[in-house]
Amino acid sequence: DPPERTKVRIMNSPYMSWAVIHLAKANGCFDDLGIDVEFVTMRGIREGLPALAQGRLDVLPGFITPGYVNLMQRGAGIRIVADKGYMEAEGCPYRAFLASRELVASGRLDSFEGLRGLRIAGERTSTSYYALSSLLRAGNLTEDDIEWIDLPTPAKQGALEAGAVDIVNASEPWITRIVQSGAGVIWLPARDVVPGFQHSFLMFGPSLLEKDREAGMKFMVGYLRGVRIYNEGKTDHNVRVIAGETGLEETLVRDACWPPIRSTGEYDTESLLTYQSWAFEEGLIDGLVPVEGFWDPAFIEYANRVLAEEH
Amino acid sequence: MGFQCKDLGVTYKTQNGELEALTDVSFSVRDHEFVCLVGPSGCGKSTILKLVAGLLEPTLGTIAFDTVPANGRPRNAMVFQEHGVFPWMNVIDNVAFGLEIRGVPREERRAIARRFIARVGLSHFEESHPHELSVGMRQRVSIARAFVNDPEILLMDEPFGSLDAMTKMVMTEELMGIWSRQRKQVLYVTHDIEEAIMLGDRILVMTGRPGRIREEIEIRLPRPRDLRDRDSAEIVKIKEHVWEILEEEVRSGLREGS
Amino acid sequence: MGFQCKDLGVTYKTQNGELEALTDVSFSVRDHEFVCLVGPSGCGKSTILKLVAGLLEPTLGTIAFDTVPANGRPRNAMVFQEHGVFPWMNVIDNVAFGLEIRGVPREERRAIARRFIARVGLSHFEESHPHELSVGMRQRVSIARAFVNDPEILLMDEPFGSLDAMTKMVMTEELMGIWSRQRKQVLYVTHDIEEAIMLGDRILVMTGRPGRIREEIEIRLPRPRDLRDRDSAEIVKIKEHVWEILEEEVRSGLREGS
Amino acid sequence: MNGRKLAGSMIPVIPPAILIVTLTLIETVTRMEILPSLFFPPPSAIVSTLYDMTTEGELLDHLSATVLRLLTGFLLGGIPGMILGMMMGWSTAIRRILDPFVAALHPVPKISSLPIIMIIFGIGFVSRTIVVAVASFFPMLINTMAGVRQIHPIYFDVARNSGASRMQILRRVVLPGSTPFILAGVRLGLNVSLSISLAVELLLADKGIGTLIWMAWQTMRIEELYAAIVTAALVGISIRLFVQVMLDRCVPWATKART
Amino acid sequence: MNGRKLAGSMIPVIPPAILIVTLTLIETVTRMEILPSLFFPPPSAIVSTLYDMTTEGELLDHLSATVLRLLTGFLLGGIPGMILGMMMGWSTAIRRILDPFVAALHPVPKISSLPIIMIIFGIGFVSRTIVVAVASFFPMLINTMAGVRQIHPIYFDVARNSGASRMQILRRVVLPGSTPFILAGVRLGLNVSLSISLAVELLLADKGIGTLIWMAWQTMRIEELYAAIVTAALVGISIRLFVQVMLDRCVPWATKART
Ligand SMILES: Nc1ncnc2c1ncn2[C@@H]1O[C@H](COP(=O)(O)OP(=O)(O)OP(=O)(O)O)[C@@H](O)[C@H]1O
Ligand SMILES: Nc1ncnc2c1ncn2[C@@H]1O[C@H](COP(=O)(O)OP(=O)(O)OP(=O)(O)O)[C@@H](O)[C@H]1O
Ligand SMILES: [Mg+2]
Ligand SMILES: [Mg+2]
Repeated sequence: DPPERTKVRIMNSPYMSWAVIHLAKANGCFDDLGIDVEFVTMRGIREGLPALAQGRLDVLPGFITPGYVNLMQRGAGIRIVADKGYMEAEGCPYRAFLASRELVASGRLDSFEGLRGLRIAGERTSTSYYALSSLLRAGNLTEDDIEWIDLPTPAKQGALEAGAVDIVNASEPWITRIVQSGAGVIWLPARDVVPGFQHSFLMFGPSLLEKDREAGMKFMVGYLRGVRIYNEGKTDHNVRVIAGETGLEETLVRDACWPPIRSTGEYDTESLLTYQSWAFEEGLIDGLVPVEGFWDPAFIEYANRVLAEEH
Repeated sequence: MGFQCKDLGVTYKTQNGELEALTDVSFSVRDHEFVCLVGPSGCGKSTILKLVAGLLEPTLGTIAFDTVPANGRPRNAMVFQEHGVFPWMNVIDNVAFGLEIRGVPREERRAIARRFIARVGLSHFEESHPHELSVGMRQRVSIARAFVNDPEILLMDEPFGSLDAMTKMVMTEELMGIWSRQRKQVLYVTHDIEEAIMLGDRILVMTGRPGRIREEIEIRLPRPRDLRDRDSAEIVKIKEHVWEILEEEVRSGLREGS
Repeated sequence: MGFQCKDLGVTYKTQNGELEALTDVSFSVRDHEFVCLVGPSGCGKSTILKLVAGLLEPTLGTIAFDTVPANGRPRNAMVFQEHGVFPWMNVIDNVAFGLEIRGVPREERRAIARRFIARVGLSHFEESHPHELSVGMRQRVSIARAFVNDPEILLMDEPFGSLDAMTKMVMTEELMGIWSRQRKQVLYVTHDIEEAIMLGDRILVMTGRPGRIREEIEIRLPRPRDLRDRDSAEIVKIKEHVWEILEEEVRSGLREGS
Repeated sequence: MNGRKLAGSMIPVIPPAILIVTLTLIETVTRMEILPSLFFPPPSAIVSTLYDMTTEGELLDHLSATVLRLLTGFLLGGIPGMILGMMMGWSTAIRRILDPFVAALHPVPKISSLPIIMIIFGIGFVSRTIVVAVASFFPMLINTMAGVRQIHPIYFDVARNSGASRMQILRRVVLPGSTPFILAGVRLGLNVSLSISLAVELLLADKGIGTLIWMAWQTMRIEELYAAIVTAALVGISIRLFVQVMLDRCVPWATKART
Repeated sequence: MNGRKLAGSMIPVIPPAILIVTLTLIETVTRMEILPSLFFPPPSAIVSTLYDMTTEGELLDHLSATVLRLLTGFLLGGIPGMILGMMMGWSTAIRRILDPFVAALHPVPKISSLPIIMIIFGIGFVSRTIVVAVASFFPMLINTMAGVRQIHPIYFDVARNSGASRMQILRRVVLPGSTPFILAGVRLGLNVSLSISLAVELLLADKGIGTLIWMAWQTMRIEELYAAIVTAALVGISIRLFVQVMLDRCVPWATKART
């Protein structure tokens, strides 16, 4: 008798940072656990957060935004349950500041003073903005000293090429694309500004946190299996799956930086506390959420036990 | 079976203030009576017809009808001075409109409409739309539509004004036939004094604006009347009388600029 | 200074195929001549006027004018059967429209318009919009507009059809005054045979559809003419003749359904 | 045939001629790489991409998803809009009561209120359709209302004089009398519905021309991007042809002359 | 005063009454937490947020940025749309030539072509304004065109008979004759411009109601989100009042009766 199957609705986006989920699903990591993953395609977590809080989505792979903090601050039943990407001190940069080769070569960017008056493009989404803000703080500058330009990602490359902006903040695969097109070079990886930053994670909503924790546990087992496959690196198989799910060329996927994910799913809570104090000073959040208010380790603990037994 | 208008007054609100169109209008139309309404241009004839038709609320006064119309049959049908032929319907649908409203089945109402269309001489144009007709042809559509409705009261606002003399005569004969066969009241606006005398049991002559009934003239000529009698002393007398009233009203209107 | 129409033919394209409205229409209007056009409803009178006005291209035939209009002055002005008073302009702007087009300064054109508005008895309504006027009042606006334009050729399509007998007489006097003072050609559509005889130098009597000129009748009565003369043998003869033609045309039209 | 008629008979060939000239011009300019070829592929490349996408069947899938969304949304929004527009155009009382609400709701940004709609109606088909429906509701309502208000009052008088009920007046006077403006509303509404369908697909669908556009952006396949946009344009041309046919069939009287 | 007139005089108070009743209802429901208060704040909380935002001056800043963008875009798009619409409504030849292009361009999704527009026109004011202008161009064009086509041909005849030049016909017949539909287009166009302004601000502005909405989403400050949307609704009501005043002033003849 096959076990009763549980449906888990998970927000899907064809971004590189969804790679783990795509790999896990493609490799059937959930199948023998009785979990059926249903993808709900959306563009960003802005749309997904309320759905998660209302129990219309069960799992939201996401990145940190002030809205997430504010929602938990107000008692929404959502928690971070696993790592999905952080900024490693060494290795390739998943997010970076890029500038034209000439600007970097000129040496102007070697001192913070050189930033004054430059046009810097990014999105006021937290990570991009957090990196910039941290950069400026490190140099005792404020946002008034530069010109911040909000740009949709696809326009960044053209803007840099046309000289409409001086510096852009981008993530993969845009970094590789910009570099390969010759429009710009990496000037400063974001990890140098916000080292170790936990930019990406997996969230559960009330349906898995409260109603059906067991399903959450099982899902996590599948997820961590996916992480292990991901950590095998740029194997042909992995490249093909990710390229297939995101629609990117395989060469681009292969050339791009894959951010590291801890195979235990362990999450650096310290990083989020630092982020919160920054966001609070910026007036983006209404209060600080303590660790137990945003992080629920029970799921990875269970999954790690199961996976340890398997081996 | 007639109706009585009592102390009717109408004041239009316009951009340049109020305009008193009618004042103290009282008259009645008796059962099976043919009443003509003549008066200077702009004196309120069309306004009176709209009041009787219930399309306009009088500012003052009341209208009382002797009977409630039998089921289905409309109390009145109006031939509008501006024809009001629906541009989005072809001729036959325009003429059959009243029957459609009363729920007469399609084939039946088209058959009836066809009969009346033939009588106004438009059989070739049953399927035409109004913009393909001449002005007089549109007026005939509007006449046929009113006849088809077969009301108790026929309200006709210069119904034959856009027709040539001969077609007008044919239509007049048609009207007199319908009126004498079926008991109807007719309130008939015309600019043609001779026509009023030939058709009416009574003529109401109006003053200039604000319109009042200045005089009621009973026409006691035997029917059927003949246009060629028009030089009889009686007719000439009435004609000259109406003419004098009109002249006085129009001249004084023109003097004061309306 | 007149104009000649030669072998004019008009065929309208309609939803139900082609409709021949005019065929073989030839006539000319001489300098300072007053020509009346009578014919059964729907025979193509308005169509002829539109051809002369250049608002419609004939399917066949040509129209030749003897002169080119002097600068500014329009060749023709038309009183449309449907009035065509602009709903978005008040009375004075409607009447002054032709002058505005010719670039006459505002105050000057308003002064001229005001004079003509007074003559058609609408001084109280200078600032009113057309929807606040009765049908006859709108027709007078349209008449004043044409008079103001002071053209070489006046084209009038039943210009006084919506006016009471007395107002009509006043307007007719006005027209005759203008026509006799200023050398103009007038082409005048009317349904009233007596009116045609009283006004015209010539009457063109048309057949039913497709319209042709069936007969041209010269009226050799001295001017000014008097309506009260209408029982003179000459007039009666013409009247009866026209009447007979019309009767024949209309009866045959009615028989075959228009 | 005189010169004017000859010129008139040339009209149908002018738009294609303009199109061909423009495309040739762009082709030349892009081939000469005057514009950055990364963002400005030559039209021939776009056409061939379009051809490939069609033969692979993918395009038709996306197209039919979008058209379905568009039509469902339009019917759900446009028809209520038309009915309400007729009521509001006809009755001053209804207009005065409802117009403030219409005015307040109309500018509420459709796409940016999608999150709220998702909060209220969930993340499924319903929310997506509601956004598209709302978008076509307003052009239909406002145009129908204006259309009804321009019907000459005499036609209402004639209908009332024939004893027509409110329903009959609606069907036989209000509806046909405002058809030209309803059709202008249909054209606007369908186009807005299309735009919003695309935007919704961009945000959260997994199928449709909008998804195609977004995927093309995301993967920087510029030919596909243009091919998707050309497909949207073709839908727009179909909408216009449809409205044109309706105009010719339903209101020959209005485009020629009116009594 | 009879019953009917009395009822008529009540009309102006009905919309506020409906509003008050609805708000009271929502207030009760949300206070009773029948709906999750996280996403459904009571109206009173929204009003007080609105008040705070206004007194802090922040709201007015954003509002004026949006209104400026909206008006600039509308003028740049709506007026050409109106002029082209007049030409296309008037001349069958021009309509036949241009309409296919209008039909093809209309559905091209405004917002998702923003990146292309930014590539062509840069990232500044111009790109943002073009998107808004294009959005208001089409409703104005299509409504004006429909408006011109419904003008009874006799008025063109009268004008030509008076010797009017094309320019004079345009000014004295085409323009006034289509005003009711131009104004319906203005209403639609202004609202679309507003929606698109907000969407553009959502994407890339640093000021405006759209930015406010976006920031509120980003930070999940739901009261601010609703407050921003209410502000957009108020702009919509102002648009309607403006169009109403224009209607009453410019076309008293059209709303009452026509010759
Ligand atoms: N809707 C309206 N708004 C304002 N005033 C109006 C309106 N309808 C008619 N009037 C005015 O009321 C008066 C009477 O108009 P009505 O149409 O009844 O005259 P009438 O006797 O039928 O004239 P005619 O013989 O010219 O048709 C006129 O002075 C006219 O200006
Ligand atoms: N726009 C049109 N399209 C199609 N047919 C038309 C059009 N205008 C007129 N006709 C037809 O042409 C014929 C002549 O019309 P016209 O208006 O010239 O007649 P008329 O002599 O002025 O009639 P009336 O005395 O009734 O005004 C009619 O049979 C009419 O049906
Ligand atoms: Mg009247
Ligand atoms: Mg005629």
